[in-house]
Amino acid sequence: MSRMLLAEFATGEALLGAARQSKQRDLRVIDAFTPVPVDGLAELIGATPTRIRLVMFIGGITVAALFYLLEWYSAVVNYPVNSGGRPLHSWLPFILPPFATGIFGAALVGLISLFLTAGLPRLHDPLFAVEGFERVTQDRFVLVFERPEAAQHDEAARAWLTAIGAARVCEMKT
Amino acid sequence: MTAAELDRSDALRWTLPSGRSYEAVNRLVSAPLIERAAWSWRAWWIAFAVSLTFTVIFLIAVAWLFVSGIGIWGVDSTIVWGYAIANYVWWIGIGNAGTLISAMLLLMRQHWRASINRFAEAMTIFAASIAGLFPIMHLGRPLYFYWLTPYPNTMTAWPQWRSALIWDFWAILSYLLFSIIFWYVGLIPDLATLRDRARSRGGQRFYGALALGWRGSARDWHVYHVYQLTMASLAVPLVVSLHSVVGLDFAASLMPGWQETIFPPYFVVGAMYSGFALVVVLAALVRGGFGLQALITPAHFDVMAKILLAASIIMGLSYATEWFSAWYGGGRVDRDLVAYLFTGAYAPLYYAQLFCNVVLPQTFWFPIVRRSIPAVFLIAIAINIGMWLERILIIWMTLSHGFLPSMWRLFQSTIWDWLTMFGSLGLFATMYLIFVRLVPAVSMHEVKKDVIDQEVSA
Amino acid sequence: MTENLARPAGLAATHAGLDRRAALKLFAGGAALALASCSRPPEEIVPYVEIPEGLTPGIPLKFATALPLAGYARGVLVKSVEGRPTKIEGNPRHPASLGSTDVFAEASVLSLYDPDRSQAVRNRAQPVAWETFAGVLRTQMEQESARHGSGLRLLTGRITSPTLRRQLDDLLRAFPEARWHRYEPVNDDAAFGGALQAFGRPVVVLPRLSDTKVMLALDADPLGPGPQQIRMGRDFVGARRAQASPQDFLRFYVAEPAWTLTGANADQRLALPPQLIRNLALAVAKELGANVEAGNLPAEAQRFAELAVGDLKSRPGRAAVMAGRAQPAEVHALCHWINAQLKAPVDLIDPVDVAEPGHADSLRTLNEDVVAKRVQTLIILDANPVYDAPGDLDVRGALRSVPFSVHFGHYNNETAAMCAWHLPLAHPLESWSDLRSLDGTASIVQPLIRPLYDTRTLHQLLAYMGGAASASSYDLVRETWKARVPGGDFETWWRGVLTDGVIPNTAQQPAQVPAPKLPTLAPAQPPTGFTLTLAPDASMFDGTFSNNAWLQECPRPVTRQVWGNAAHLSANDARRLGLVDGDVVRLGRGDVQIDAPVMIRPGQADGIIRTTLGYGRWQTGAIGNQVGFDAHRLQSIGSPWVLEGVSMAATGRREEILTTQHQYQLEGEAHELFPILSIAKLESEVPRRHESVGGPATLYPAYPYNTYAWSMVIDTGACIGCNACVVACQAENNVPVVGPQEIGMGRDMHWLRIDTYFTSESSPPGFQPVPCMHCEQAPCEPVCPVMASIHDAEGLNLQVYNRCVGTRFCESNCPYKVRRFNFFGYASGQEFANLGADVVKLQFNPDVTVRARGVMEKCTYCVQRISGARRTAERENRKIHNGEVTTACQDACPTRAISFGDRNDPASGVNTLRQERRHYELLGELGTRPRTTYLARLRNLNPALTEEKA
Amino acid sequence: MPQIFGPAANSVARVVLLSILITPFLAIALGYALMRSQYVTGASITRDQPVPFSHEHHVTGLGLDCRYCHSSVERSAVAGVPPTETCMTCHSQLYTQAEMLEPVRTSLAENRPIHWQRVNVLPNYVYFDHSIHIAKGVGCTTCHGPVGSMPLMRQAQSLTMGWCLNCHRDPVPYLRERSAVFDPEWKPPAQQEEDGKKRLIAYLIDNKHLTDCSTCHR
Repeated sequence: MSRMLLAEFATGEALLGAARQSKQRDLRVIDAFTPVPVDGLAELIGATPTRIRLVMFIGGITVAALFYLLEWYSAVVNYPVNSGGRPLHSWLPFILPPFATGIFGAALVGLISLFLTAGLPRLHDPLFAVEGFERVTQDRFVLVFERPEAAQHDEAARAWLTAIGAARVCEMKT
Repeated sequence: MTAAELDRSDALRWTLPSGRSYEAVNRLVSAPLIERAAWSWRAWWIAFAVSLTFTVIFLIAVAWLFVSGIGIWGVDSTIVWGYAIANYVWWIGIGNAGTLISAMLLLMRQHWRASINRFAEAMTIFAASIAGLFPIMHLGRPLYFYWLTPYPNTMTAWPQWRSALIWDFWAILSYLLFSIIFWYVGLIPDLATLRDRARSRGGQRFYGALALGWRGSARDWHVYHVYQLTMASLAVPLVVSLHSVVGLDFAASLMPGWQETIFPPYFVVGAMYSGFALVVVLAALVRGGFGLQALITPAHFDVMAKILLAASIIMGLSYATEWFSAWYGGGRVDRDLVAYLFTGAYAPLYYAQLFCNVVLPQTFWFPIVRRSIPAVFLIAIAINIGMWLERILIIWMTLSHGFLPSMWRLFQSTIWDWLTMFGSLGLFATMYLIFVRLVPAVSMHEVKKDVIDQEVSA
Repeated sequence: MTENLARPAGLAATHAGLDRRAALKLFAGGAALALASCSRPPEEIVPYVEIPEGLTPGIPLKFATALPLAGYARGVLVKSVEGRPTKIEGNPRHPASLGSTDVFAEASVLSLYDPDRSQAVRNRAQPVAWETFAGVLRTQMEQESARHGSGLRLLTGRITSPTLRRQLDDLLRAFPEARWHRYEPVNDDAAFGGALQAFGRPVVVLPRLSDTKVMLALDADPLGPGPQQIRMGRDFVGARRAQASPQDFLRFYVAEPAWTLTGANADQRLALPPQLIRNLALAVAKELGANVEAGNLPAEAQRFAELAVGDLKSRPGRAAVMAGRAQPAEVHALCHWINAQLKAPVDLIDPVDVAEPGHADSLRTLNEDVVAKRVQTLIILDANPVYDAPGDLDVRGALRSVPFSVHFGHYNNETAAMCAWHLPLAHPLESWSDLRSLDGTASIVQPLIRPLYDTRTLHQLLAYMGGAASASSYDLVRETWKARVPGGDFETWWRGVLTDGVIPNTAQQPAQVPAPKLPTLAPAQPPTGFTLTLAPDASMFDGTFSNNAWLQECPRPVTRQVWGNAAHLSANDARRLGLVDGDVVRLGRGDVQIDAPVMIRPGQADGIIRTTLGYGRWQTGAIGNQVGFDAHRLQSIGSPWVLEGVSMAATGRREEILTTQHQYQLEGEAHELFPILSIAKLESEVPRRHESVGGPATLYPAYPYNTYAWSMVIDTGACIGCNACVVACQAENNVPVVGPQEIGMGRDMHWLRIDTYFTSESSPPGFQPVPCMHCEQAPCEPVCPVMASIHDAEGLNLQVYNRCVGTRFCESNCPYKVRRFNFFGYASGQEFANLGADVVKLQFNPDVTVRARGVMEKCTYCVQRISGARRTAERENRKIHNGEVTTACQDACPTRAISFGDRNDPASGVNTLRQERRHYELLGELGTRPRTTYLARLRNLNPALTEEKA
Repeated sequence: MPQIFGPAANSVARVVLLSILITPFLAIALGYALMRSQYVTGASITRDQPVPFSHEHHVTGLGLDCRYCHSSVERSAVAGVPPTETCMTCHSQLYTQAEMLEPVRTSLAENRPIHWQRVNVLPNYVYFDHSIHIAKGVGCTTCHGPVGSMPLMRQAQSLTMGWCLNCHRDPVPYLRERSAVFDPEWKPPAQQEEDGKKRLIAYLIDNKHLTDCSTCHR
């Protein structure tokens, strides 16, 4: 069973600094929770680069293609009719609906993958039970380390964190 | 100065000192929603009562329409389109601006966007959904609006994909759903904030459920940020295509005054124009109503007024182009129509339109006007009226004065035309009031990120 | 004897009764369409018990009969669907129809189903049984026979029915001192008077227009509404063939105070007050060597006279003049003299109508008798003097003083209200009778449907009055003709005349007349003050048709006014008095005062107020009551058509004048919409056109139309603007009536409209009938989101009602604006006035869907007829023959201005017409490739005059 | 600070989001299923009639030709439901006292028509013509089903527009030689494909026009 150290900072910079320096002292950062996105933090804590753009692109193209296919099938194959002497396969006007729907498709696929990667919905989460965790959505920046096994290392870590300006350091079991 | 420093100095313009801290932003925005004691909703209830009355009027008008038929409106054998289409174009135009603003400005890294994008996007969603109602009400047999969709049926009948109305249908549907997603995703972190600030159990559960358990993990923020940017870059072409399609409703015909290549772009600008005007109005109201002077500053109005000014010039240019191409093209009907614009039965309205849309906004050349919130507020309202006149006149002028003189007729508005139009305004107001009552009208996390961060680090 | 009247109007049990199934289908129509789903409401099949012989369910029958207009017959063929007459068409064999119809004939089928028709005998407005009346009448007649009928008076309209005449003669023989009076509001008194002066005997003038090269009409309206219209129209156009050389092309001179259809179709038209028209006639006569004093004329009129006379003289035997009913007898006599000098191509025949005394005198003497209390029994047969007698005759008061008065008519109308008794009269389509046309040709009138109500015919009443033994109209009519048939087998003859619709050798032979005497006629002084000129209305005629919704909503020729009449003023007078369209003025003559809305008519003579009869009915029905104002009251028994010294004063009130067209004047380049060519320059100046003008080039691959390619060509040169096509279309296609309020909102439903354009202030207008163009590249189709508006394989532009959701995109994108939208359920639950009554629905054409609220509709080229012809042809495994499909408008057109056919068939008429020089496409430059195209209007101006213009 | 939601809430939330995604599609599928159902189309529904007339008995049993009663089927749009007199041609001799024929006798006696329940109902905006189908070699049973084996008449087919179009798009499988049109037992022979194609030509069937709206809607 693993234990975690939560260090709470007042600003993004402070947290960013702590995360950087933690590399030297072999403390492993698990995650960070912030009220606003902090540039560069994700890379620092070793988040894998996201492929959400690619997913959205593929999703969008697929939806658009399917829609165009539907248009073509209905107007050329299933029930061809002469509408004002226009060609059965009037590709130009046929483009517009797939365009709009395609973009929506991309958005929807993106939303789904966002939820999946971010693990939403997550109404219940152990972290919510942590004292003061509610402030990460307001004005506090929390850095989460893996707590060292050895007691003295743990002490050192806590001391160091307080030293570099952590407002609060606490631990938590999972 | 480096780019960062520039950013910083720019950022400072968008808040007053009283709002320059995380907690200040949280408090300013969330207090009305979750701190019962600290906030009185009296004014809100009064406004709500009024808007609700108009909504009821709207519902009555629609009910009567469905009972007795399109004939209760002023439409006739020649001018078969009327208020419904004009209202539709007007509302969808307004519906464009919100997403356009927040998306374009996001891509252009405009810090001031943060203070206005939330309620602008809300405006978009409500306006677009109201716009969506009008084409259906406008149908002779509204019951069968679903025949515009390719649903499986025993008649093996399909929609007719060449019709601009079909393009509309899909453009609006896609755009509406897209905007809802865009808006909601933008809300999630703020909902989490409210969840965590809420004292009442009900508040916690309500916002907790909507926040879907957002924790603000750095990993999530990363994906979230990328997604928002991608959405923004998708939103821009979508918005442009949407109102181009609306423009095509007219441009894809062969009627004089409609069949003009300039229509799509000119409709897009017109949309942004009227939309921005309404954003200004709402900004003033939200600012006053929720005491957000610290976050929505005269600087915001100044910059928005500049955009309105630019748009008004483009509108003027578009009008001029119409007249020129008609004269230059030299077609009988086109020339007759332009003459009719200025001398025909609707000429007074046309002059009013030109004044509101082109002449009046020129006062924005003067900083004094731009920085006076009342002035900007009033001119914005005038612009919205002018834009509505433009919509209705596009329909009336062309249809009243078509190819064959024998069928020239005049539109005769009925009481139901007016009730439906003002009713729709009431419906909008109602939805908007409910929105500001339940969710933060200003995006807290974006203000914190784009504005406060800059200053704190300054 | 009582049984005779007690038995319903005669109908030998043939094709009678109406099929409930068809009716059901129709009633359900609107509703079912409204919920255009697949769900099936339970429906009943109600077959016959015994199937009537000759009838196959689902196959319509056609019967020949005749319909009266002002007493004269127009032969018609009536389409009957399972016992319901649904459509009236012309009878090609009948000289007054020639296979065509007029608005009145077309609309009479609606009158048959008019819910306001009188349905019961009334005594002082109380419904009573026929038997009761029969009893009372019997005692009354016994009293009369005691005094040889000295107290008995009959009042009728114009009677041409041989059977009625026979019955009347018998009656007058039985009651020697009884008198028969006639009053037809639109009568020929002046013409007969003129004939008397000229020849010493009454004759009817029948101009042979087809042989005429130059015609001068003096306030005459041969092309206007009336029993002569179809025949005159056909001959008029026949004499103006584009193929003919300009010399053989009829040139028509018209002098008239206000626009008539004749003036509108003239080559050379002069607006002149009626008094000066007399002087014009004198001037013409003088030029032709008459020893008369020509009164003074305005310079313009003088010039007109010279030109006309020049032309007349130059074509001996081919030139003629004619005078109108508004001109005094002397002018008619003078015209006879002139025609004699010109050896004019006119036939003079003995009148079918009784000539002496004139209708006016006949009514006047009746009035005197009544006032002198010489009348105990007054029987009014199908006449309405209370409404349509001249205002200076107090008929109302007179009627009150008659002890026993009976009104027998179709409606419980103004006269009925003044009589002690009212009897419901059977509609001509319900009864047996016979009629004669203007030229004397007789036809049998046969019933198409068993009487809808408990009505009787005139024959039955007269028979009963004459004390005849029980007889049905059927027997009475056969009696008449049994006596006249020259031996042979009567039954065969009878069946023959029934199927032909005409009785051979009944036309009047030309009368042998002496050389006409030159009448003594003093020139008139130019009138002072306003002169009111009246005319029968193009839709209401003399008021007979005022409860007919189709006619009320049928745009009047030239003015395009509907649902009302107006006081027409010249532009100058209006300017002088500061009046604009819709201002209400008070017209006064003696103690009669009438308020009328003003309508300004450019090209009307100054000092003239023109209005039409037939409006202001106060007791006819839900449709006709209180529409317009009653001009009869201004009439004088002495001079019914021209009234001098009429006062006019603005009231300050306004009243909207309802028209379906607001812009008549074509300005600038708009002239290209309605080209008018000069016959003289046709060959030299107009290049030969080639098939399909086509418009701009297109990128789209052409659709192949290799089976049939239906198309229509409309000759605007032949269109005289009579509206027959408009009403025919309405009858054929179940086109609903919207009513005045809706018209006021700018809504109408006519699938076919006759656009009327003036190209200059005074020169005659032109008529451009506009149905759907059936464009090959139809703008309405790509914009329809649900494929309700699409093309079929034969090039028809279809409107699929049950698919339409009502976006109205099609109409907004239609450059011709020919589509019509059901803003309300005009035919499906929200009908105007009483048009929703079930009995009205019986008229519906079962082959055409009744459109629901909220759907678009438009001209279909009568697709139901095309389909019918196709199915007939394909059952016989053949193609559709050339000319096998005709549209309703085409059938109705008196001048054959509309041609329809298969463009792929080299032999078809449309093909040859599309090669003509005059051929053009309306708005062809838009590239819509219309299937409906036009031939330009032709004008044959006097060369002298054109040179002056140049 | 305590948890707002219990652990179960996560699954609940997921289900909710998922259903928002799929409900629209379910609704459409359901609607389509309903439109095709007998409940809407009325296919194979038997209505009870004033007289329990058995086609099985008259057609298969007695071998009466369709046209004996439906006399106008070759000439008119409507096949024609026989007038009472037609029934009585036989039934004035046969089953003269039969209880079930009482309505027929009264109809004739009182000259009041029999009110049958329509079995094959088409909407009023559909213009179906029997005669032309007969002329083009489309047999009665193709649309009316095995009438010869129906004790009581029922609607054999769905009569939806889609169903009509099946044949109007490709009539070949249904075209019979004209002599077999009224054959209640007709089954498509093995070489129907070739025969049908031949007849398409022979009967001058313009299948380009067959799918035009104007063919059935006017």
